Amino acid sequence: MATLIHDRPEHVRLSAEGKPVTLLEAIREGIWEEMERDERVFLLGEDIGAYGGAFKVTEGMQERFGALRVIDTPISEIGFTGAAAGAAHMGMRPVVEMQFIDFISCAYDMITNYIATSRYRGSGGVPMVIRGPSGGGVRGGPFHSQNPEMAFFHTPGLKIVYPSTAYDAKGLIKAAIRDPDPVLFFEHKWLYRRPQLREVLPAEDYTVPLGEARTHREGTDVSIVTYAAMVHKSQEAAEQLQREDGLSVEIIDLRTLLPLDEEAILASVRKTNRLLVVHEDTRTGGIAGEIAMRVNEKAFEWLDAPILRVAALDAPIPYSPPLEDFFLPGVEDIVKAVRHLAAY
Amino acid sequence: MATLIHDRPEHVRLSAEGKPVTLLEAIREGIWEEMERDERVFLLGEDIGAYGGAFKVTEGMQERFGALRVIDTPISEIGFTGAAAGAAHMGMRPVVEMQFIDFISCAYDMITNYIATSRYRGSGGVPMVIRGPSGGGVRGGPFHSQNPEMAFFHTPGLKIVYPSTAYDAKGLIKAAIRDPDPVLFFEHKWLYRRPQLREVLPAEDYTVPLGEARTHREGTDVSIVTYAAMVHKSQEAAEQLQREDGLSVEIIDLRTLLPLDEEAILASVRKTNRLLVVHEDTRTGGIAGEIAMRVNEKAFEWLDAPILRVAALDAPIPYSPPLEDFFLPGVEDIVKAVRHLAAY
Amino acid sequence: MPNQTEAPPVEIPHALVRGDLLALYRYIRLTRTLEERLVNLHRQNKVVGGLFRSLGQEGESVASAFALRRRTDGTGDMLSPLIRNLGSMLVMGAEPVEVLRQYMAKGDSPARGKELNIHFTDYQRGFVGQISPLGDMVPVMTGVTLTFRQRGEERVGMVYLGEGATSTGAFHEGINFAAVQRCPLVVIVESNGYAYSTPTAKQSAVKAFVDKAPGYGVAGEQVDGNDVLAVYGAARRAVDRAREGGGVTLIEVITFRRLGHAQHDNQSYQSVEEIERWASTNDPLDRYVATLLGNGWASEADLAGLDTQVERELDDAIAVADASPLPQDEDTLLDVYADGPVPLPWTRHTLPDPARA
Amino acid sequence: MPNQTEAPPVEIPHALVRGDLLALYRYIRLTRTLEERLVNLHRQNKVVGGLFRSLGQEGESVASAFALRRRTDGTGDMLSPLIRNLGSMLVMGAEPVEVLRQYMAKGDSPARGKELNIHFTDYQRGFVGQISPLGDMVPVMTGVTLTFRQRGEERVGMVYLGEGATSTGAFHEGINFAAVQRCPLVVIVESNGYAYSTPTAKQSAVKAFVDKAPGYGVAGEQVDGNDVLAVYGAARRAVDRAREGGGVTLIEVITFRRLGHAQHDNQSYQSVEEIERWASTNDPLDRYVATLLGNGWASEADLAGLDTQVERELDDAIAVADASPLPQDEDTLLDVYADGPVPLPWTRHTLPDPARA
Ligand SMILES: Cc1ncc(C[n+]2csc(CCOP(=O)(O)OP(=O)(O)O)c2C)c(N)n1
Ligand SMILES: Cc1ncc(C[n+]2csc(CCOP(=O)(O)OP(=O)(O)O)c2C)c(N)n1
Ligand SMILES: [Mg+2]
Ligand SMILES: [Mg+2]
Repeated sequence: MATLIHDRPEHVRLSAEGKPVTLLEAIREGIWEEMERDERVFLLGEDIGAYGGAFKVTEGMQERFGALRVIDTPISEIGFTGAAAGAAHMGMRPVVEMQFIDFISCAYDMITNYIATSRYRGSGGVPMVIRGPSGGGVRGGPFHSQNPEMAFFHTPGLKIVYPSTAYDAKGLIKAAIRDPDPVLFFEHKWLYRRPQLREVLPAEDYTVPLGEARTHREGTDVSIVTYAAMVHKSQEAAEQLQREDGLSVEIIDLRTLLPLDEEAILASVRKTNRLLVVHEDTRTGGIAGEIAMRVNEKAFEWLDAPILRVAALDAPIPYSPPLEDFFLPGVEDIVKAVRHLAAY
Repeated sequence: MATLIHDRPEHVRLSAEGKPVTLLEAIREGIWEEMERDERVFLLGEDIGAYGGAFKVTEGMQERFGALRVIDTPISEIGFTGAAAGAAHMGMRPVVEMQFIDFISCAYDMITNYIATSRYRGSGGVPMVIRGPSGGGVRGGPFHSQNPEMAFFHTPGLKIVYPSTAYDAKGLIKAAIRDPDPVLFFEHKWLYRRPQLREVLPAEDYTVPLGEARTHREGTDVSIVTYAAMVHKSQEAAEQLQREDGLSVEIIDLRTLLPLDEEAILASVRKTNRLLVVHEDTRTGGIAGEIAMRVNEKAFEWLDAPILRVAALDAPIPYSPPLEDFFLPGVEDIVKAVRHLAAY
Repeated sequence: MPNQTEAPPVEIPHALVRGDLLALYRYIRLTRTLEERLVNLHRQNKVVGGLFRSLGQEGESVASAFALRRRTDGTGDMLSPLIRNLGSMLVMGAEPVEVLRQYMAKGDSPARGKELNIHFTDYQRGFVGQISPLGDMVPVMTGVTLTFRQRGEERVGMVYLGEGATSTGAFHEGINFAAVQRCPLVVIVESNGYAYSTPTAKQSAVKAFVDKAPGYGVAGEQVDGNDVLAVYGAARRAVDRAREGGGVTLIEVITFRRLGHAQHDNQSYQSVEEIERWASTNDPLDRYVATLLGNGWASEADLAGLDTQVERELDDAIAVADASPLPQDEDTLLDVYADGPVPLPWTRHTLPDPARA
Repeated sequence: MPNQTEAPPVEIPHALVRGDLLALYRYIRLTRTLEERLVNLHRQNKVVGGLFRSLGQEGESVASAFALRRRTDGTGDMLSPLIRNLGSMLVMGAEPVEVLRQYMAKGDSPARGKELNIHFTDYQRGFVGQISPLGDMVPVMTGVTLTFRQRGEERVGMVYLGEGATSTGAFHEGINFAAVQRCPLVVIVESNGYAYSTPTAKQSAVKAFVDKAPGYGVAGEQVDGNDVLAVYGAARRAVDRAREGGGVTLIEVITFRRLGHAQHDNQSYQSVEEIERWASTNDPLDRYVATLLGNGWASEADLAGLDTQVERELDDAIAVADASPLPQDEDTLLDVYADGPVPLPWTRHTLPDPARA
């Protein structure tokens, strides 16, 4: 990869210069580097050009790569998602931005019926990425706070990625862009600019493979399987539990939800014999169910306690701070659940 | 209910005259009776008028109830689903037909974002039904065979119904039309006209309450929780297992998927201590997961074996007979899984 | 501009009376001032989340809604606003205190803290709260007005959307279905130059959005959106047509969004001159004031009196809204279904023992 | 009609040559006869699932595709057909044996038994297989042609849809985006009187579907769909415009669906007279034959020779397709992802012991 670092504007050469980056900056660098590396990569979305996107992820890209590689679209989630698929058929590598991931619902048919099935139908793989800001905790109300993973988790043919750290976010967005199949890439907006998540990333090109979970924290008493913002709430809970109860909590960050890294989950369960799944998404029909099923199928004998979960309430995500705080799973919920499991 | 039976055309007074009906006829009668009972009930969909719908469910209705109560729509799933919501706001009770349930995906945003959240947002409940032919086994290929339940199972505010018998189908469609909240009503097309399912229904008005499972077959050794077409495959398996292995299999027909009748599932598990979930829908992210999670949360101590599942493969539903047959869960899969559980 | 002392009285157009003219003025002023007050509250961190302005568009918003039959008993016309139609909501009877409570995420706000800003509904007064996915309200209003037809009610619906939202499938499917059913629906397309940062030329290749009307077989009209009375006239014609069974009208309102998409938007994509030009020569309020005074339909004192009234009303409303309580935690569980609250997760109970229950 | 022995030769329009005229004839005949053969196979239960006919529409389907630049190496134009565009597929080089294998659900069919009828793709020959949800192919072809622009390739795309499918949001979003990006795309709207059972008047209030073109700022043309050469001319103009950078054209093709939506449809909603009238006075093949013979561009013997060729070709193709194998069970697991097959469920293994593994 013959990258000319000095050609890059300042805001996309932080890692190259050894400076720490936020999760948002990591994603921006990842996309930029892939645009440099592979001229087939191009971007589609609302206000991503001169404006740089609602969250400025694509800032500076149109200026650098031109209006045919960074395309401001009409307000047409079906239209530009479908167009990305068509371009992918022709050998391109489109990356689509949903201004808020909530609007991915408008393209639901195109994604699940057209894109996800293309390879199976004999129309070839559709290497494309659909990405956008997701998640709650920012007072965005019911349509700027959603976690849409389970709307797509059930669709064979798709991959789903949801990173929790800057390192993973960069490595995974790059891997997603290079992947031969369609990838949904969710970016938790509560993590985007969190100063606590800033980290110095490798100056060189790297990817993080899709489909592999990561042990965020080693532990021996109880396993927490989680992802995205809840990794950090789980970490907070784990520290409190260590401090107050002397409990050793292991945290598995799924990173990729589909395909699910079953082996990583099973390995942790076989070690701790107690499993808590934590997700920010609503409870009924959340990913905890699939995980519980897999563990039942393959590691039932290792369980010393029921599989439990901490998740958001079964409601639309409300706007007002007391309601949203009550709606979202909190550190206290995790602490309580782990204590219960440890004592079981 | 002052119904004038003799005013009805022959094909919708079968039950009133004590004749057996198919599942399709039961649904047709249910809708017809609700149209008679409540003038707020009206129908929207493609080709449902003079033509009577692709499967003839609404046959004769436009002639009887007029073109303002049985509306042929343009090919606009977003349009007519949204219009139904608007009409419901004004006090109507719309029943929307998807020509094939697969096309419900086009209205995904309208259903999950607008309709499901309306009550929560303070815009009032949206009493409406979205119904249509679903399910595989008829060589319909990837877009005329889907089971879309899990696309909506995760959306608080919706109810989901999926009947397996003529009695339930009629009672549930009537309950769904009367329900104050939006109900998705799936009609398995492989069951529509199955002669084996013909039954004589009560001549009088009756409903089957939403949210209540039904014990399809009593048993003591292993519980099968299932719904829709798989109820009948499970029954076949249960009979074989009784015959060949002397096993007593209990079958719980969920009937309503959302809200899930947790109590019925738990009661059966507490009785048999062994649980198999069978669904025609694809495996990963299927409803088995949620059921496993609920049982873990509330009846873990009663389990003598892992919770297992039999489901379709993780692929789009293929068209060619050998592929579709391999894709769908079969009686043999159920038999094998139950034997495994019984021997555990 | 004033001082035409003895000229013969100029006739008021569109069968409006002087009281209407002053009411229009008051609503426009109320809209603008309420938004300015919201900016202050936003600075004080009392507004929760984003803040959306309609500066420069208040005239069309107010004047179009003013053409509707307004009732408070659920028998009048119905309207569905978009984010920049605070003015239309006020015309339909939304109270400033309600808007303030919404923006401040209060528990006694119309949406009880569950939804934000002007996303709220009152079927009695005749407005349906929008959701964020653009275009969705068009099919919904198609259904509302379809029911007016089904019941033979002489009521009309009006739905707003930005020119950007005409690109959505929902708009297309909704207006087409309404056209086929000859629903009494007025669709107002607010052509304000931008969709967020996207200029109209990147949104559509159409010469004018009114050209979409023949493509649906509906009536179309284009109007200068910053001419209050012209907008009223166009809306009135469309509302009358709808009420008389003439079906759908698409009105393209030409206006300009002088502030950012939302409070955080720095408008880097607009030229300062363009904004300045619209502000100095084509502000709907300035133009309307000039019309009122120039035609002798109102005096400066009349307007000043209304301004003072508005300021006072808002002072009071802000005090009340500020004192309103936030919602209670467990309200989160209510109104998902009619049947009752959704379950509290076990980790919020005092005695968690779910698996041995 | 024939027998004009010594008249001066009539000039062939649109710069076509005699070989083209015969090729067009052959494709139309091949389409019609292949569909008739499929009906027989359907009666013999050799066709699996539904069967869709284009009787009366073969002319427009063939003639429009004929205007494209056809290659077999992936450098030509691209087309996305709908269910009634078997003719277009054949023009692009789809083989009857492929179509037959598809309809017979064979393992060596282009979609390997996973998808049905003419839902199949070949990027080398230049066609993209449709999916059932109507309208979706418009955005997809917008993307295909966007890439032609991105790469500076002088290639053109053509996408078909019925007048019914113009009601979909996907159509609207796709054509609008293509219009803004001036993609080299030709959109063919087949106005054939019905969408399944729904007459056009219940589908849209528009006077003519070509009136939608100005609403997107694109070129529009309406053409008699049963006049083969007129359709070719219109398509050719649009294709040339697209290739020269003139952007999108919407062509409305006026035709009629003389058979049911699919084989099971009894056409109760159409009048027998209407169908009869189109059949007897406005069949595209009859009209084309009359033109060929009348202008002396072909002799009856020419056409009979082609007919025989078609029959023979189809005899062979049917024999081959019939002998083709069905797919293998475990093919079900392939091609969900590039990474490899999806897992076999444990109940299909010989030794199931998942929980103690
Ligand atoms: C379906 C959908 N996609 C994207 C958005 C994000 N979004 C919010 S407002 C906006 C621009 C709206 O522009 P326009 O319709 O012209 O209205 P204006 O703000 O100019 O009044 C966008 C893209 C959305 N709300 N809904
Ligand atoms: C989104 C969607 N809704 C419904 C259908 C079911 N359907 C299949 S064909 C058809 C009618 C199509 O009519 P038209 O577009 O006019 O094409 P034609 O059959 O007349 O060529 C319908 C409603 C579908 N395929 N896709
Ligand atoms: Mg705008
Ligand atoms: Mg048609």
